[in-house]
Amino acid sequence: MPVMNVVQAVRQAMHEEMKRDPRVIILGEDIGKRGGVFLATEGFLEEFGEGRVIDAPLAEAAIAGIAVGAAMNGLRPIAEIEFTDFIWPTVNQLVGEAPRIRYGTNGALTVPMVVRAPYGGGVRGGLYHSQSAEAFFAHTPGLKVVCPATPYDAKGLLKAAIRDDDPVMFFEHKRTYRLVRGEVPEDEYVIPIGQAEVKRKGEHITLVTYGLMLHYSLEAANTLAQEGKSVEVVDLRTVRPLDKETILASVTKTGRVLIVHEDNKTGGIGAEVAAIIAEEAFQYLDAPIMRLCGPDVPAMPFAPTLEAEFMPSPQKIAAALKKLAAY
Amino acid sequence: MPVMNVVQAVRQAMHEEMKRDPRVIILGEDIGKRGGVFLATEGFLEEFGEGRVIDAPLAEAAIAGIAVGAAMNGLRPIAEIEFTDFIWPTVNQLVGEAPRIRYGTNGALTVPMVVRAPYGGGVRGGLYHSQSAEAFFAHTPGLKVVCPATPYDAKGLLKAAIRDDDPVMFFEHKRTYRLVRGEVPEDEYVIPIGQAEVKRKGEHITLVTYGLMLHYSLEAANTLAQEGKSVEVVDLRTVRPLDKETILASVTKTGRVLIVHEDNKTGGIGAEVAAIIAEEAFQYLDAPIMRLCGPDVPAMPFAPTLEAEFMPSPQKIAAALKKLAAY
Amino acid sequence: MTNCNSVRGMGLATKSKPGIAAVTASENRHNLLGLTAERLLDIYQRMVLSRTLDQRVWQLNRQGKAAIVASAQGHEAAQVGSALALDKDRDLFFTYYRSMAVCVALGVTPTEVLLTFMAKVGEPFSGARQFPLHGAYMQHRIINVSNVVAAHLTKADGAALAFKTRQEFGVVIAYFGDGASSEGECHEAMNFAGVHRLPIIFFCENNRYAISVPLDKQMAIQDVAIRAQGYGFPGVVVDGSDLLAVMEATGNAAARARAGEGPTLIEAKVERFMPHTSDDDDRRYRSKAELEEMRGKADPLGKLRSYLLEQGILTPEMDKAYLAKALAEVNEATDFAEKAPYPDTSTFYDHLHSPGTRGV
Amino acid sequence: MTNCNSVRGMGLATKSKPGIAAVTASENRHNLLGLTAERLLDIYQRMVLSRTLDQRVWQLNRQGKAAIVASAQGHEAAQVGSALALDKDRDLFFTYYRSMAVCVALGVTPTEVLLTFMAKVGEPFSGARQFPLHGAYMQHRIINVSNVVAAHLTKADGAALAFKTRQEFGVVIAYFGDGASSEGECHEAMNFAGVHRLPIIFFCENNRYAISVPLDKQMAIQDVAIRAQGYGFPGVVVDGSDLLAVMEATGNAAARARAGEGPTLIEAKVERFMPHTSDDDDRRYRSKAELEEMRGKADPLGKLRSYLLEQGILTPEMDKAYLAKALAEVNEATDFAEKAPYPDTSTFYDHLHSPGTRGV
Ligand SMILES: Cc1ncc(C[n+]2csc(CCOP(=O)(O)OP(=O)(O)O)c2C)c(N)n1
Ligand SMILES: Cc1ncc(C[n+]2csc(CCOP(=O)(O)OP(=O)(O)O)c2C)c(N)n1
Ligand SMILES: [Mg+2]
Ligand SMILES: [Mg+2]
Repeated sequence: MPVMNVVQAVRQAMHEEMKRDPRVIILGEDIGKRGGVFLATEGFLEEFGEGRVIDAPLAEAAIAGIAVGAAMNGLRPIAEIEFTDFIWPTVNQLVGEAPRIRYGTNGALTVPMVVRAPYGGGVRGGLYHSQSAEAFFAHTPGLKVVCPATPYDAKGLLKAAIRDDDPVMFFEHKRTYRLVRGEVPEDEYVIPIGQAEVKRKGEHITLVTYGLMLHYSLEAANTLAQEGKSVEVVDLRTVRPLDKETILASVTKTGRVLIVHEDNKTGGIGAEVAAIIAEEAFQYLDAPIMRLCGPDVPAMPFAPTLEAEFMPSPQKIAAALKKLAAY
Repeated sequence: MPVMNVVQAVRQAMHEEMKRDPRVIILGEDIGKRGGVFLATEGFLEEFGEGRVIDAPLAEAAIAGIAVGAAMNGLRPIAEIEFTDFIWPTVNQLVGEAPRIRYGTNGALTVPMVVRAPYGGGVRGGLYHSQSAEAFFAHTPGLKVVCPATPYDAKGLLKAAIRDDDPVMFFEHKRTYRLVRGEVPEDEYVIPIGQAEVKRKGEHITLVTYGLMLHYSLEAANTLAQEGKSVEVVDLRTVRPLDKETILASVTKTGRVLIVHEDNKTGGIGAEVAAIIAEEAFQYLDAPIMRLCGPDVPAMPFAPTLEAEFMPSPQKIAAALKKLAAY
Repeated sequence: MTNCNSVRGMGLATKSKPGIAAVTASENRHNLLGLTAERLLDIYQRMVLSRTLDQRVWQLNRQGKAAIVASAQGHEAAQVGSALALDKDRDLFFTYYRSMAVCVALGVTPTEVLLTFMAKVGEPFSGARQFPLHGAYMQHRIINVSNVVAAHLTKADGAALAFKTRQEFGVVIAYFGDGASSEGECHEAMNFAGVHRLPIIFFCENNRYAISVPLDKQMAIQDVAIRAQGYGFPGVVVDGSDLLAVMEATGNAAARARAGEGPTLIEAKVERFMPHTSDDDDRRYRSKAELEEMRGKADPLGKLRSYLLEQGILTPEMDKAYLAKALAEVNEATDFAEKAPYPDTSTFYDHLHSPGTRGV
Repeated sequence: MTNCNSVRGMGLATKSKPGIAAVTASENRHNLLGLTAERLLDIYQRMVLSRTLDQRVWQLNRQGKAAIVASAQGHEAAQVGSALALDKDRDLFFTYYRSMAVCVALGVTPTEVLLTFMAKVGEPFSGARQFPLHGAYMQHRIINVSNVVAAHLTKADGAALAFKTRQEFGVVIAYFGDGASSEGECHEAMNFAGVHRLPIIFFCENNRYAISVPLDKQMAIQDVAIRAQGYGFPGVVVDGSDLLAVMEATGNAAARARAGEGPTLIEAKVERFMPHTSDDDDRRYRSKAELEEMRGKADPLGKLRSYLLEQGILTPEMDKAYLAKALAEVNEATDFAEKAPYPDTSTFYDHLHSPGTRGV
């Protein structure tokens, strides 16, 4: 099987879908000649032409709103937001409008569109090239929110997102783009939105995570294994809708939960996961539900020392797991 | 003591602060001659003049951004967003910018501003005059988010917000504006941001809530009292920062928790409250942490039948309390 | 073709496109536009119907039967004229909350209109989930998905882009007020439309107020139309109380759009006869004198009526009959709508997601 | 005063304000602006220093010592000229990521600049929490709180409003690129500034690219300045590689603002000599020929040097000495910055909230 990194998998997914379906168009900043700042659309302009690969003016609200309108009128747009830190101007369209259209028109109109946005830190991005935004969108009924961690998942989920008849937010962790490599089958496949995956089986502790933190969590699980504690690592993959069944099945088995994410702790995805468990698997719990998350500061500082202070690491995760195991 | 409703209390707080501090200005749509669509600024234009009471063009991002800039340069602006449903264009300034300025300038600049926004449903507002947005802002480090429920709290907290040196989001439930009346002392007082209040003492169940739902919860607690169950009702008042001490003290005592809010359930304030309890008071819990919240549909429909289906009511709350008591 | 029409203020002289605002009443005006007397009478009746219906919803509101009304009274010529200058079978109409007359012009029936105002079963826009006339009525190609001012303009771009991508010859018209022109998304939408020469008409109904905020607190210019220069397409000012002027301007813009020449910004100067909505009290911010003068001066119905009478197309008797007919229709619709039930709560979770979505 | 200057394209002829772009090289140009030879040499040296420093940060970036660089090379005359036409003690400078030459002009030292690029202790803008030159350096009245394009423009309005409210005579200048002009907030900021006649200068450094997106994909017009007409204040196009032209235009705008006459939009036509940032590869979207031609044609340093030589103000020897001095300063700064430590993690939670805040 071919081995590739996450950004290559993302590119391949879009490429295949654009070839498959002429309704798919892409719009965003620098996606044309430049091929995207991360080269996710390299060569697309030449292959698919200016009509389908649209270098947009620097106006995120418009990128989102135009995608919504095009989706309402029969296209399947992929809107690229250059960095998640610049996604805030789209909130009017992506929280206020798109997710309410199917419901608010009683099904007369649908909004089959995808918003791709590179997010996350550990890349010396400072306060404004490191932010996470998935929790904001995950609070919004009518939206689907995907945060893949591996090339395989990125490709299969992005294809599902493009084929979905609802708006899908697709957050790609920038640090996984080139760092994380993996096998991606040549044969066509699609991964359903809304399914978590147990990335490592275990008995003693359930670790729920997604995105870059999956990789750090797997490392930490290895550390724990050396100490005789087996950690089950659940990769949410989709953070809305959450796959309650998979989460609860694991917790029911282990009775202990650590939730790990890079996004700020308060009101993050971990809060909802914890609340679901505390509501629906209470009787199986042997220990408090723990969260290890990005601290509550406004994204991570630029200086390497301060950035490291922000980022959850395999070491910090392993320490939290040990604490939980010892409870 | 004078008795007044919530919008009168809000008006009085602003009035007193504008008289006290010449740096306080207000800007927003229709706040001038019109006195605001809810009359919260009635008479202000005449009293304080056009320089301090600014009828803004219909542009929420600017209302927010101008307030941020004015705050950075020595004023203490109150920005009014006419309805919370129209707050989304401000997110770039209020999530992306304002909360990061103190931290991102290493304390060189501060942003002492308040954003007031009427929110919530049960007023036949349909999908676009009923929304709640507090959870979005409460996920943002650097912001303070206040949701008062009574005239007394509204006045004391708004005065604190205006005097605060950080950006404060101040959400006023529209249905409480004229419905909820209460005593408001004539003497000056301020309620610190970040303090919850036990609005009713009880032994068996802790009910955590805020906003309009406080009143419905107190009604439901009365119902339960008739059946011999005493419910302690905690009014969060501030949803960021959360008053952990008050929440945990109550839960430690009762061992049972119901969280009630009108906002959509998934990823709402209730998720964070549940997560905190599940992490920090696990050993005191006798039952699953329950949430009764607005359902996960995109705000409430216009038709009265469908609106009622959305809104938590005293009856629905009482039913949930009974279920929890019986666990 | 020059890109700058009807620029007023800014130290430059007022200019009107020949044939539009500059045309004075003459027996040839409608013929010049290719409109027959019959067609004109039909249009007039739609305006009468819209006005009658509009007055009725205010009554229903005052009786507590309609929760809220935003009125098209004073805007009828702008709305009906622009809508009927387009192709109802292939164009798309992005309306806003004040667009009742657009809806009536396009064929939404009085019963349907009143069902939306009463939030009753059979309401064709949103299943009674939204404010009156909000949602989408695709049979009439009307889209009005939210109350958020100006949030439809980028969507209208997107819809126009889809037409262009598929090489269909549909035109999109997006209706909005003077207030909406202050929103950032309005700028972004016009800029993108200019760059991509989208088949779109930005139709601004400038009634000089955003709720209570008067024009001089909204912008430091007289005419929104001047902004079109900053986007590289024509901006046209038209007397929005003059049906024929509006039809000509819109027809020209549509032809331009269909020919691939790109967008037009049409600014129709109109008056808002009623308070902003039934929740508003305009006496707080408009003087009695202003209100009276405005109603007298710029009544689009009165103007068209005079024209039709002058031209001998309409007689006072016909006019009375039209009004009676409209009233009868509206009465019947009222009875029907009053009796209709509210939607059943079983519909509450319908159309939340595409079928097959796992979870919420 | 007319509100519409230097409008080009749109079928209208190019117009320049007398005394600005229209002035040709003559021995009187700087005297006409009230600038002495000494002052001009001082300004020239600041430009030399900025260029030298800019080149150094690229080297440091390529050595892995500076994480990212956005270059002011090509923009120096626009930046230095505009900054020095204002009052550094009472005006406010809202810069953006490309504003290194503004900072140097205002007196930020090479050491301070390099500390920001290396994220070291002593960095005066953000405590090394932000990208280079981001944050605020209030001693020099420089504010650049985020990387979000155009998000500072409404804040600049707010700061200007505060000046106006307190009846101080401060002027705010807000720097931004052609790309930023497409953002909705740019429109909202200009519109509000026009309505309230704020003491503000919108200073657009138009280098024809937003990263890789060329002007014709950003807007259907030639000059951003034309948009000022839609906001009721003057728009001025100026040759941004011509220091004196920039100083005059900015001086005029500042005088206007200080006199309570409101905003001006200045569009400085410049060239971006380097890739967008050190993370960019401009060969992907600009031809070699374009890059070479541009560098030869529009070098602000070269132009000022020629003028000074022509005028006999500068000699080649002096010029060499200036460059050597700049290099020495930059070398010293480099040594210092390289040796400086990274911030201690104990600073991580500082300045999160006002003192006394309960919880987070
Ligand atoms: C984004 C947004 N902000 C505020 C409102 C509240 N509001 C509803 S209509 C209106 C005024 C709109 O004025 P204009 O665009 O001129 O349209 P008109 O009502 O005059 O036809 C306002 C402020 C809203 N619906 N959406
Ligand atoms: C809101 C936002 N969107 C996107 C970006 C990514 N980005 C950084 S600079 C830039 C181009 C800006 O171009 P321009 O305004 O012309 O300034 P220039 O770099 O040419 O000086 C883009 C798209 C950003 N920083 N902020
Ligand atoms: Mg209006
Ligand atoms: Mg540029």
